[in-house]
Amino acid sequence: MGFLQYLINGISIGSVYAIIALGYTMVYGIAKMLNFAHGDVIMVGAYMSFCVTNYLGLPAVVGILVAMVVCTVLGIIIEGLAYKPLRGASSLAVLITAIGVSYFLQNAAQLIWGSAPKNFTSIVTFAPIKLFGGQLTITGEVIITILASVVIMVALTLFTGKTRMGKAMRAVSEDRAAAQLMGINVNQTISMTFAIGSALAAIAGVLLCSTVPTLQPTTGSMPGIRAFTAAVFGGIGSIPGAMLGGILLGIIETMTKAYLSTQFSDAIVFLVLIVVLLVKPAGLMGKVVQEKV
Amino acid sequence: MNKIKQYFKTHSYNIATYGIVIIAYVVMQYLSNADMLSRSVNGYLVPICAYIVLAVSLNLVVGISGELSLGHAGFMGVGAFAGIVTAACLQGVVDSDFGRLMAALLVGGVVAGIAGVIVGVPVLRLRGDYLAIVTLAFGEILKNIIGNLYIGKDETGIRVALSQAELHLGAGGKVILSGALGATGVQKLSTFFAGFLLILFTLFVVLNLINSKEGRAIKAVRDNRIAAESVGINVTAFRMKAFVVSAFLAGMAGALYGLNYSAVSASKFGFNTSIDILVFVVLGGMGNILGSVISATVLYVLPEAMRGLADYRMILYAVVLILVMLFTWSPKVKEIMSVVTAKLGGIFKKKEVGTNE
Amino acid sequence: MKKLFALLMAALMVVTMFAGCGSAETPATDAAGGEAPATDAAPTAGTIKIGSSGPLTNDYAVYGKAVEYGLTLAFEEINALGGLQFELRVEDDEADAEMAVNAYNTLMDWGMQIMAGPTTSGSAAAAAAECAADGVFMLTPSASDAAVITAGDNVFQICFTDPNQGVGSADFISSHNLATKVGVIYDSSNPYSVGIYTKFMEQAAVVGLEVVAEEAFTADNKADLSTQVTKCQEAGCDLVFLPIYAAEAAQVLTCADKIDYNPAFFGCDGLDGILATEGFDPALAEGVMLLTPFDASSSDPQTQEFVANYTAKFGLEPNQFAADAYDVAYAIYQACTAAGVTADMSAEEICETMIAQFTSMSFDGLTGDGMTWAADGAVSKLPMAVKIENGVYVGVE
Amino acid sequence: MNEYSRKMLKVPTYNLLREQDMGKLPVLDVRNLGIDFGGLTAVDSFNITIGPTEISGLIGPNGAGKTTIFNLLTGVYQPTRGSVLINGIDTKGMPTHKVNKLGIARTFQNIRLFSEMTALDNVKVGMHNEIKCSFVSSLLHLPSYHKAEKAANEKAMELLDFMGLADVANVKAGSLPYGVQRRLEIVRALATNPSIILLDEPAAGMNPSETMELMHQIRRIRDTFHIAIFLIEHDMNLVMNVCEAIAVVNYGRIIAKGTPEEIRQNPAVIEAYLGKEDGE
Repeated sequence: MGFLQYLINGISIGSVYAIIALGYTMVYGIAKMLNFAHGDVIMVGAYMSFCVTNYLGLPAVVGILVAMVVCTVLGIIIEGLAYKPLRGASSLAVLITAIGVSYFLQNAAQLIWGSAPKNFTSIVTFAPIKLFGGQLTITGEVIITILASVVIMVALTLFTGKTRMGKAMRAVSEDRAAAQLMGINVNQTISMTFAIGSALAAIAGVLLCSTVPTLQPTTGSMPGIRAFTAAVFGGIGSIPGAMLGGILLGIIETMTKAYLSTQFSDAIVFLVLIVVLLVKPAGLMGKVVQEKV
Repeated sequence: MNKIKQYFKTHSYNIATYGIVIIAYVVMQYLSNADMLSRSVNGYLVPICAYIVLAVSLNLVVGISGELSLGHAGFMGVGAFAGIVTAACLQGVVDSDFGRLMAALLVGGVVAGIAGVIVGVPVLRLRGDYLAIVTLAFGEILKNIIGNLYIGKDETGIRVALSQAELHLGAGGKVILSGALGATGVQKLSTFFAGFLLILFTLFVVLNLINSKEGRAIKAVRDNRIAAESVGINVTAFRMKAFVVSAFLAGMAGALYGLNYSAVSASKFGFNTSIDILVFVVLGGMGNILGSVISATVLYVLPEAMRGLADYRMILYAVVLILVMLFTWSPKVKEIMSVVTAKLGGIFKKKEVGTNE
Repeated sequence: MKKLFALLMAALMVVTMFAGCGSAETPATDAAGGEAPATDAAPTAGTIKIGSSGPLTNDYAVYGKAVEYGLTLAFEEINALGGLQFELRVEDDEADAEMAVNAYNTLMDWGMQIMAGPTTSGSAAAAAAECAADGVFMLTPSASDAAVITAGDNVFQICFTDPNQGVGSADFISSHNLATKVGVIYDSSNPYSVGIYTKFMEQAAVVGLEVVAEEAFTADNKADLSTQVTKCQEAGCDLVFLPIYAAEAAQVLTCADKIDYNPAFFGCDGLDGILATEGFDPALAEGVMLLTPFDASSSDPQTQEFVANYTAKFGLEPNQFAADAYDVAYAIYQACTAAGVTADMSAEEICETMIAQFTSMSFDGLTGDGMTWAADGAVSKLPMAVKIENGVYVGVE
Repeated sequence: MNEYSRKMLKVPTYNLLREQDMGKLPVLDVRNLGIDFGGLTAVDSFNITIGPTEISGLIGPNGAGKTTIFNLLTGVYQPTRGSVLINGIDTKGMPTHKVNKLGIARTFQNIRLFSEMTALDNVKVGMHNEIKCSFVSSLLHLPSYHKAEKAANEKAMELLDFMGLADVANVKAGSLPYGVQRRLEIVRALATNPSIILLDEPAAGMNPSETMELMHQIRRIRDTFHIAIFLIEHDMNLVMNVCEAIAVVNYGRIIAKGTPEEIRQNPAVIEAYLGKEDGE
């Protein structure tokens, strides 16, 4: 029974990683930048939802919607002010700017909401499912998070595959210059990507904090890095890869803690990641792009 | 004629780099001796030296070799603790503080260099963002291990364990490194002079490397891997050389850093510090060694100088960072700047862009 | 080249700033980057300068801020009494040794005479060595690691040391027969947590407690603690010892609740503040026991006044860190008054008299009555074990 | 043009003929070479032998697999079948840089210079394995380093001069005109001291007069350095005039081999390839 419970725990945190990784991978795939501020947008989303439900007493759904709207706007503003001027500059320059944005959001959050951790009230209200006479528990958060990440994954896949905007995104992702020649507005497409990525971040924030209730200005940063790791693990740029990478990372982390060592779980998890990348250098579902000679 | 001009040009950059460092040292040392520096400024000197060395060494990997490394602080940490343990062990063996410091720097460098080899063998088979994430992973692994490491010294020698209880120190034994708390009660050996020497050594190694056939090969691999292979360059070997030299220098900087404080903990050497060093490099210009020296100094002092802003300090630092990045990297700003410089160029002598940038 | 030019310009600015610092003969108060003193613009003659540092930004900011607020409140009250006047300045040290030394140096430039910090152990260990070398009296409110006070004779703590708490917890659990099988969940990346855990394990072996699960987490992976909780459940622990901070403890309690695991929980002073966490359901903490020197809901009038003033001023309930800091201020005040310290004394002179005072005096504060200090700087006060019942602390004997 | 060569290098006054290679070990010996990409056969049964001072051409329609063959010869791709012998040594399993050391150098269809480095440095990178100077020596800039660098500089300038590029030695490679970049790639390949160089469409993007000059230069390279040259080119004028032997490939297989005259008259070639470009 222990094993199954650990597996569920792993899937639980893994699906949170997955949902964050989806946002990471999408922005990376299209804008070709590592948006290290993504984790902090998540934090903002969680705070917004917290404020709406705890201070205004509105239902959780409203909280999520407000968080999505605020994060979308925030994403577009960040992209316009901090990333757009660097279009065409070295990707490393954009990376550093993203780190600057991350510092900014964390410190702004501390000024606005204070440094004291808040305890996030889970948006999931239905009772956990008990199996085997209560020996095995599947919480509502796990179910909701998995459902949400699957829905988002499918929606994103359909969006990029079927819609006009989605196709434009893929074109920009493949070859920015060629896309421009085909009459695609590259700037607008990238802004759109950030808008969607940030809206996803809001959902991820709410679900992250429903699973892990501690909410403080640095809440997003470590899960953000974990999720980035997960996205690379699955093959960065690949939408199903992010999903798979997130869940696997969660399971590996939990199993390491359960059966190997809690003290060295960070080291072991990252070691597994390295070994996987050595065997599959482009991640689990990434394609190795052979440079044409 | 052309040859001589070119010769002078490449070397003028190096001369300027050494020159600025030496002048800065002489000025600061003079002010310090004359008691004209505040305590805080005096306190910045050694860490600035360490960060300059870290930035220059990371620039070798990121700027010259063109690989994004997010785990540089890991090597710094390895060097710091190796150096602290060395210095503690030599206490009573080597009398001179300076001698112990130099030994610590050397051991710190060598141990970090070895770590660089261990990390480099698997890491350098990867490219781009995958390499970045694996260096990040190694940095975190090193941090996790050091954070759980206990090292003590008693009359039987050095003891290493994974918990305080397993250390079993004999009578008169002394704990040097104590897990999460790190090393405490470290004898402070680092001096500004030693830091200055380390910078000179680093510049000497890195600038010489860049200008030698090895450096050309490393840059060739960065510019075009396939072409470099086609002219007989062993790509992995040269990425490795750059990586290990960089780790070695980072280890020395770590030892200098570690021996400047009486308490050092493993949590310092994580992702955030790696990112800080990366910021120095990118802001100073990729492959621009002098740029790294200057940006490390400026960016170290900036948040300290902003202490008066109290709660608004870090948020303003973030804003400054973003603005400086936009200003120095934005293609539009570059365009405007090039127009301005072109106009200025009419007034002054026309300048060509240096080859080292 | 352009970039270099821009950087050089910036460097020049910084150098100019330094020159400003350097030329000012007196320790720079307002030269360093246009810095303004923390309190009044024109420091009144005859104030004793108290410095402190703590993490005012990033992960541990909540503790640094609590210390800052506690000190601020206390010194405002003390200054209002009209006797000795104090001036307080708190610097950010990001809970990092390097930054703690920078903060310390900045405070020394400002003219600090007594150090009432730092907040966290790593920072305090670095700053303590500086204090010892310079002969500046240091009294830390909350840096509880045993290594902190070994730096020198002039370094004192007002909080329990971590080993004391570890030993005290094991003794308490054993003497009250609270458990047959004990599990521990601790933060292996945090010196405070590791310090208590290590001593607890030693003492548990001495008093014969059976520890069946020792589960660690780190600051990097604390997002998910469910596995550690499940492991304690699997191991059949009927008591889980939590030498960790409130935020993580809240996570542990939530996880345990979700899987219907109801052991006894026992924590240390880091757990204090859990009830004050915004949005936390106190029902989850029902029955949790902790060793704490401070109880915000206590009926003690002094505590009530402190809580009321603190809440009014800063808009949140004080935790143990704030109370410790508040005590630090009053202990310093008491010692200064008793020894007749004046503002024109040098830090070294003050240090000598303070050492003499602290090793001989007895102090009554929010976090304990009749506190005394040993020559090594450790405080002696009684730990108070409390149990959370209906959202308030209830004393346990 | 000849003054460069007179100053620096001995130019043989006679023209080397293929007959002189008779009885010598071929510099390049390719046997039954083939590669599949995921079930698709890109190259199959490719055989060719090139003597030490031979100039050979490889022609064929677009997509015939010519560049793939070059990639196989230089070790960029590992062949699925067959073997490549350079100066008698089998390259099986060798990485590109080791294959290069056996004596084969190349240029690229889409120019691959080290664009951030000067022309001179590009050539010096090419000379990398020729510069004898230890790692420690170059780190510490010992006297042996200075000596080796000086020698390398002189040799590199000679090579640049040979192709008429001495004037642009200190210009960043990326900012050179297209035709110059092509020639610089040839110089860089020559700098590795090869016994055969592979030129992938050396005349692409050149105007007729530049092409004319290139033809002279190709012959001069062979005559000066006594090396074999194997080139891919679409410009039939160049191929027919410069090459002593030509192989024609289509769909990854050789469809004809012979002297320019034989190729010109081969009906299979005319049908597959030359038919369209009869006007040449």
